[in-house]
Amino acid sequence: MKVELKRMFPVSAPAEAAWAVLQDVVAVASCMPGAKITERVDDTHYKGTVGVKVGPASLSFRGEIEVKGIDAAARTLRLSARGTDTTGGSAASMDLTARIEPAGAHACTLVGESEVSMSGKAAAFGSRMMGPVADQVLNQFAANFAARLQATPAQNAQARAAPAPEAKPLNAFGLLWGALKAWLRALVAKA
Amino acid sequence: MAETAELKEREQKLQGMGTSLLRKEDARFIRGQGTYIDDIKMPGMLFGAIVRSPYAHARIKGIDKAKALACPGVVAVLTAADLKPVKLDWMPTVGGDVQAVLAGEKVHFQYQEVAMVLATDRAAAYDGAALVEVDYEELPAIVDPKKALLKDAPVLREDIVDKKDLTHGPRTHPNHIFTWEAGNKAAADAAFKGAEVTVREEILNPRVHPCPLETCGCVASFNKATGYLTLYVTTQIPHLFRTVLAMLSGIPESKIRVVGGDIGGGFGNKVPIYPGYVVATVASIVTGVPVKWIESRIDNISTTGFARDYHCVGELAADRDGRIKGLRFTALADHGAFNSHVSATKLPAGLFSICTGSYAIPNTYCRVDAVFTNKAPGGVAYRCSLRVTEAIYLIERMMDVLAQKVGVDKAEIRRRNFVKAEQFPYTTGFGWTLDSGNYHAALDKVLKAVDYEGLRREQAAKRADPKSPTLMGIGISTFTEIVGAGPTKVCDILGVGLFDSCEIRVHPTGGVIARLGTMTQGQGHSTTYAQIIATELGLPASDIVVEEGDTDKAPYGAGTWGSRSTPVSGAATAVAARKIKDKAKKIAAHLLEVAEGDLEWEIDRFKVKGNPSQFKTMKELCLVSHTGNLPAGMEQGLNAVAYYDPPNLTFPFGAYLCVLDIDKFTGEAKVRRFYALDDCGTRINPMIIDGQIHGGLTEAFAVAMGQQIPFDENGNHLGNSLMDYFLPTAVETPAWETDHTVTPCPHHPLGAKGVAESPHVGGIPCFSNAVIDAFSHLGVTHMDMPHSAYRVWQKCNALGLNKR
Amino acid sequence: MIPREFEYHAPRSLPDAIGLLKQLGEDAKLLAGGHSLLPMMKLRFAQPAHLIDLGKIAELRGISQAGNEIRIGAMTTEHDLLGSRLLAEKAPLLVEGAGWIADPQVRYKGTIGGDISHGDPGNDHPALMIALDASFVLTGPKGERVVKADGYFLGLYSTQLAADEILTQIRIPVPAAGSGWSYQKLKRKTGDFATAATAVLLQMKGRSVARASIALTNAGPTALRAREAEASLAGKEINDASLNEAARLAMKICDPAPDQRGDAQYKRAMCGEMTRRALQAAHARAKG
Amino acid sequence: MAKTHKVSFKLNGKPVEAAVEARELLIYTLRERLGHTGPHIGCETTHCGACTVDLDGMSVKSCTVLTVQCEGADMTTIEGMEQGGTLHALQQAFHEEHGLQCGYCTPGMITRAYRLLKENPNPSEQDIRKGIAGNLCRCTGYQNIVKAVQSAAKKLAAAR
Repeated sequence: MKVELKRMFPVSAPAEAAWAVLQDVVAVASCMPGAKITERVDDTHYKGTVGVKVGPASLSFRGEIEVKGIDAAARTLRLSARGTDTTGGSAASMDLTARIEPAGAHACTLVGESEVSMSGKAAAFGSRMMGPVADQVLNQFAANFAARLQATPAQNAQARAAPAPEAKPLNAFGLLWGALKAWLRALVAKA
Repeated sequence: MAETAELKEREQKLQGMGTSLLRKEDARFIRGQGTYIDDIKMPGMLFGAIVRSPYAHARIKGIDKAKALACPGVVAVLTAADLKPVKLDWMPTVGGDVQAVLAGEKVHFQYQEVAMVLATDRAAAYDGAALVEVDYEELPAIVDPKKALLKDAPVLREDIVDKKDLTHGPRTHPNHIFTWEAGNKAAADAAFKGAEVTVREEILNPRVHPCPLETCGCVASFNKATGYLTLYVTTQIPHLFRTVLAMLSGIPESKIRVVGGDIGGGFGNKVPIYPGYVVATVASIVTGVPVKWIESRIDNISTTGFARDYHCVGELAADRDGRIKGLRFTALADHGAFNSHVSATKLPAGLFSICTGSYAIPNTYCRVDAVFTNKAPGGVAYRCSLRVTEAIYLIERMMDVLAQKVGVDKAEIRRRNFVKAEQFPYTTGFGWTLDSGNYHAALDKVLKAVDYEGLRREQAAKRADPKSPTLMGIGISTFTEIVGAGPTKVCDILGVGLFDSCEIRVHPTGGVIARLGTMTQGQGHSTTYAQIIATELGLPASDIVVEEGDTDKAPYGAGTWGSRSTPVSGAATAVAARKIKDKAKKIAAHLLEVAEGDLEWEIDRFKVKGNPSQFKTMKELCLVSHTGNLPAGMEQGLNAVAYYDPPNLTFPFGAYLCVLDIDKFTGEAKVRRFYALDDCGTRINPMIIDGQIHGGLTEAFAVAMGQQIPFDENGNHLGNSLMDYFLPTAVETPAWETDHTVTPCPHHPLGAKGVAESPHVGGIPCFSNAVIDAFSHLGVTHMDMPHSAYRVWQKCNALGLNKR
Repeated sequence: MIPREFEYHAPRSLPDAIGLLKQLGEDAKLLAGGHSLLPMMKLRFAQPAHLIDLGKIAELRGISQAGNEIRIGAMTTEHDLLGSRLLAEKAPLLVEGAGWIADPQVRYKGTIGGDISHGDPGNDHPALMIALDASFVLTGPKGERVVKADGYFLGLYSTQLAADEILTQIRIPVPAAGSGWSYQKLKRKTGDFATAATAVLLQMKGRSVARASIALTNAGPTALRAREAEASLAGKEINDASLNEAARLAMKICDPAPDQRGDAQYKRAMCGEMTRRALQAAHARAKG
Repeated sequence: MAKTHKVSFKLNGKPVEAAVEARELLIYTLRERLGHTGPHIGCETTHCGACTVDLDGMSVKSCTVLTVQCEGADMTTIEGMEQGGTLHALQQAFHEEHGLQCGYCTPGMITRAYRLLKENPNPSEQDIRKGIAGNLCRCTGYQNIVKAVQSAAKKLAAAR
């Protein structure tokens, strides 16, 4: 059960600035939809959680986030996350490639490519959701990234936690942050 | 006249063989008073929920029970590590392999059992199961059996990588299980070399599931004080189950009681011994309290008792008139992750060599190669005998392919190749001796009943009309089944022969209790067996009680599968009854003071030849047998037990015809008419036989038109709930027309053969042949099942039939 | 399979329900008929912390006519729709559509509001609502707002309904007298979602089409309105040529997700076929 | 232990009460708390209909109803079909027409047919097939079930 997607997002900042942020792995990892880094294993390996939510359906995955590579020349970052969901019935992996392409002096384009694949119950029942999920993953990543880029260091934390700006096409974002918050609360409840 | 009327009345009172006696078992079911496994509730009972793998192939790096154990209500979490000390993390299979009870190092198929969470109630067990954290490292999966034997294919079974032989001959590849052959290859090859006509077709029998409405489950109850284990379980084979459990656990077989209770349908799904049963049993032994495990529907379709997955190649050699000169059938069998395929020890590919069907075919050869893949194990016979559906589907499809090639009508090609009535008993090229049959008569009766010529004329007219929105297909299937396993010389499981048994006790007032080694799952055994005894002993069926399924009560038997109940246990019942009758006759002779030879049997009594006023009714003899007034030296009582080892299997047959109309624009196929003529020899209860045929045809319809367990390239199940898996409702199910001929079985004491599986085995090719026949004028020779609207539309689209 | 634990709330009035929804926020899910939500909860795909059962709010149930508008309470069941004389007379398309939903047991519990709010493109009401030019009354803390069905559905499980709102009523303008109607649904078996389905409402003027409404089920992330197909029929007679063109234009907007029902090509083709058949059936019923 | 709700309703004419978690499905309350094991469980996706009961005049799948939703309800299960020692016409007809084999779907099937005949006392074969389409049977192929419902309908009509 695989879905591949490619999307471009205009970013109102110079390519260099964007690339600078893109190399801040922890920050970028936290731009992964509903992702949260819970433990740093080494420079390129992190343990964390990823929440995906589509309408009434929500899955929270527990697993590893790996930085597959940083290519300064091509201003490209490759991340992957994989794990099993917190009810054990499903598993998912998500590969995400983010590239910065200059678009004039003060703007650039964030090119995102994602491949989401599901195993287990989610594959049997969630096939219809795969497209939308991959779609949301990218939109969410872009929105978080933009928010992260605009935010001053002081605002970072807040920027990361706050829902992305209201606008129709961004409708799905709220759901994703909802999922992450719900999941964190669930985590607390379990402990 | 008055006399014959009196005889009739006496006979009717018995409600014996040949009457449509209403079922004795209905009384509890229509009141909701059946006792199925999940209805059982015992004090202190724990509920077990199984943790399953989301991956089809992965290494288990670790299992963390902590969160689960902290969950309210959770009592324990069992993993392979817990079963290892008692050597129960693996169990032997009937196929000569071993199967993981709980996965230890690796999972080999999606939804494989990894752990069982035991809790005080169902909800808590599921909560706990969700909290068991398993750390997996995903591995590449093999889904396509054709790729299993490639040089660079990943090795699935590291645990047996050094095993050169899994009891069925040498293995040629780590993913290879066995290669089995039958017939004469040289002769077959020669026949093909010299043949005027040859045909070849690749034909798939896709992976399906019997999917009885009740899923599998058990309640295991181990009494620590007495060391006595009672297992209430959804099984079609209680006695064999007990034997296997004794072998596995080391508990003396005398201290194990297996109880089948009421079974909500089996269709083969409830023959194997599944990990869930074993873990629940271990759990009860460990905890000392009863443990219940009930499978969900998704688990059922995903992990227990799949069927088929035979990737076949059929080849026929014939002369230009379509008379077959040679047959070569091969199959690549996808056995999944472990070889726990249900089969008799000497028959690794079951009865696949029945694949000559109803035809007199010289120079025959068949071969089956079995391989491992990352799919669920436990291949069962889905409403058929071992691999018979696969075999008959292949020959019945190939007959149509041949007919098209030589340009002979599809009914005619069968007539030309049938074994003729006068040839019986007929021994096939593979060595099976077909007991009796009259294939020509059966087919001709069907063709006449449906006006076959008229149907072909209508079809021709439709084909000539380009504006016709539908395609008309006519399917024929003239199958021969092989049921009633089986003669112990051919058939055993784990060394136990497949005989069966019946014990009859007659009470002083004429009441009878009969106990058998079979296990009804809806076939109406309590009624059918009672009718046999009623006719044999002249005592009313209403006073005859039948018991099965409790190993402490019933004599040993191999259970109910492969339509073996009537052929084997029905025979045992007749033999046991006749022992009693012989003794009764001696008593009657003694009372009437005549020689046994002077007595003749009449419905319910022995009477003195030529002196009808002199007689003793069976009812009278029942009482006398419990007195002292008996022939010198005779013991009291009228009891007998019989163990019946059939001299041969039985070979029911039939002729089916299906007419359907295909919507060119949606691909939907609507069955217009289905006419099923069955010959199962002597008919014991016509009402029950018809019911079995309705059900079998409906399951055949489901398999042919919609059932399949689909996977993606990673071994993910894509259709394992009742949303996707096709169980037809009353709306989709066609109306069935049934008919019969009677050709008694010469070697069965009652002349009966067994019937429940014929409609499934014979029905599937009939639907397929009808669908493909609809396209045959366009050069189409084969389309694989299931013939869903989607797949049929793809054919219409490829042929440009749906252009507007 | 058993849902994860949750808190159950059964408000007796709409204001109470809205208050609860506001108070509990994203952790709460509304329970209508429950035949989409509860199965998801049993499989633990959905794990809400709170369920707000709308079943005890009488005012949300019922079918009535107000002026030239039919008003249906959101908690009205499919079974109620099937038994409604008013609908049979004024909006038979809705009755025909409801008859295609799931199976008898599900229709006793399943509600029109739940079916719409779920935002599942496989559900049948969204397309029926678009074809009937329906509007939805969404009630929240700030009061009511009325939105058109056409445009209400944003994506898979995503609609204009805000987190603190409840769909309370469906309003359907009474179709012009003599309108023809049809809902054609192709499915694998009873109880299945549509492989493809088309809802059509058709007004004829003499032999030519005065107005055609065409909406598609399960043909994309949401129910789709086949605008170009509708336009192509305006003023035309219903014949092979116009049907072919309408079907072609309907197929053009399809973006179906492949699944066990078929690949995108098949589903698209079936959308065309269902559109053609719905138009033919509606035409046969239309008077004008 | 999670919060439990006290729920009371009428079951086959008798008042009953059960203390259940909010998440408890009606089928489990009936089977495991109230000893009514007639309704069965055949799936978890609301397809098979084996769990069908009659709830306030509706045929419902009790695996998809929360017990807490049933406060004050009036419920009939297969166990309530027999009246004063006399089988319901449907029970009798299922027996006489051989409308059952393994018996697992039978309670749900009869309970569903009960409501069907109340709403449509004189159904055609198609009415019956559509009317029981929410109940799966793996044994009978439905043919004798349809016959049974037809014959019960006749008997009930004659009795009116």
